Amino acid sequence: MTVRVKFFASLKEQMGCDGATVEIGEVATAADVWLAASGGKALPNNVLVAVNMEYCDPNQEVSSGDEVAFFPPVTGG
Amino acid sequence: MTVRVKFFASLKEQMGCDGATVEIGEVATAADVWLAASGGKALPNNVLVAVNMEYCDPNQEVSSGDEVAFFPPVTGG
Amino acid sequence: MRVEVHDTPFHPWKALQQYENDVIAREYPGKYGASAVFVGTMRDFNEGDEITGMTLEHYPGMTEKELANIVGEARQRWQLLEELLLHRVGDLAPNDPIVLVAVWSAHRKDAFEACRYIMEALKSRAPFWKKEQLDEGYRWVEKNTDGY
Amino acid sequence: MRVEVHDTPFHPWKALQQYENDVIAREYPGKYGASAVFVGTMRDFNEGDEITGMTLEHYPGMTEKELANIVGEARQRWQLLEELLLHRVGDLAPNDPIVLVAVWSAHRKDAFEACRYIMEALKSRAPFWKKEQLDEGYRWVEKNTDGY
Repeated sequence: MTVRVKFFASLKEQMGCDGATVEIGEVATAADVWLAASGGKALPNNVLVAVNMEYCDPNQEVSSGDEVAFFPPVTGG
Repeated sequence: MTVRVKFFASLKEQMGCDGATVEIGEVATAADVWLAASGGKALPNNVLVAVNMEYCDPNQEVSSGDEVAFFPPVTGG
Repeated sequence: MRVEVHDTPFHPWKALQQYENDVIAREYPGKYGASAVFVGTMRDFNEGDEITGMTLEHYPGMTEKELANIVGEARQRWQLLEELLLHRVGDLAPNDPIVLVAVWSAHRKDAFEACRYIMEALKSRAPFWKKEQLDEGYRWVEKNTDGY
Repeated sequence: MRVEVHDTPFHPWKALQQYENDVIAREYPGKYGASAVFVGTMRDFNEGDEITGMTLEHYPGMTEKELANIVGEARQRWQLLEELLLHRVGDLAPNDPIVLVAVWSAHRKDAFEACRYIMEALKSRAPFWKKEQLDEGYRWVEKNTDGY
């Protein structure tokens, strides 16, 4: 299946891009998506994960067409 | 000695005046001033007392020329 | 610190705009990260009754002094840059602003807590008294409710 | 409820004036006894360093959704009449407003607590990121401090 990946802020700079389209097996978690998108690096502890613009656990399964976002701790306000 | 008495809000209406000049003996508390000004009625529990625009206990002694104010619970804001 | 008792209507947001332009931005440029504001406005109801008007009495001299004491206590307790406190007296109509409390600080915790402290202390200590106009006659408000 | 992300400067007190005229006074005449407001403003210092500018990044779509979630939670928890939440993104200079949170309620306890709740939840959950411009280079702010 195909999912859309997004990176924000310092993570975007570290990854060198703001996102990608990732091809992955039919059963995959958000953490699996990270692995595929980052070329095999482990998901850092403090990275936040959102699927379809809702916060979720890295172990949440994703579906085809999902938007999976990874970003550092938020610092607004 | 002479002290200046002031009443506010509902107390002013109950007393029928906003204040008075009271003649009283040389040693007197704020509660004594109330007694003199109210014609012998006891000071109600919920009446607040201020001497020279500072809150004080009814048992505080007053001095000649003091401004002694009595008023109900405050309801501003 | 600016503390004022007004016997005519004041405009909270305009007063804030002006105070920030005239005092805050000029004296503390780049330093005020946090402003907390409370505005109390006259309602047309209280304790189940319709209120058509209100008269606010105060103790000239003591009121201003007590308000300044309260703001002074907040300054001791929290790190504040500036404070603005306006309170209405006289005859009010529903929707008229009654009170404005504004504090400026570097940090939000100080701003939030000081603003609320000033407001609660004012409610329990500042010598103001509200007389409510009802459809028939009037009544003195007997006691402010606790705000914590 | 009005929630907006602005990529150009907004004016907190003017926005409040306008929202109160257009919405609050029209829809809730006589009902709003209490308004609590917080404004966060860009400082020229942070963690001991001089900050000359700031860029605020966000996650379009999710940011607005999460802000609306937060205001919705506050509505569940406290009795509120209306809420206004504005947040800046893009390039900011010192003294630029970053965030405005305003709530209107019948009573002050609800207004104070909901305003602070929204602000703290926003700080910990709304997807915004600050990049600070220093004299030499820039840095991402790593973490917001706790405000309670």
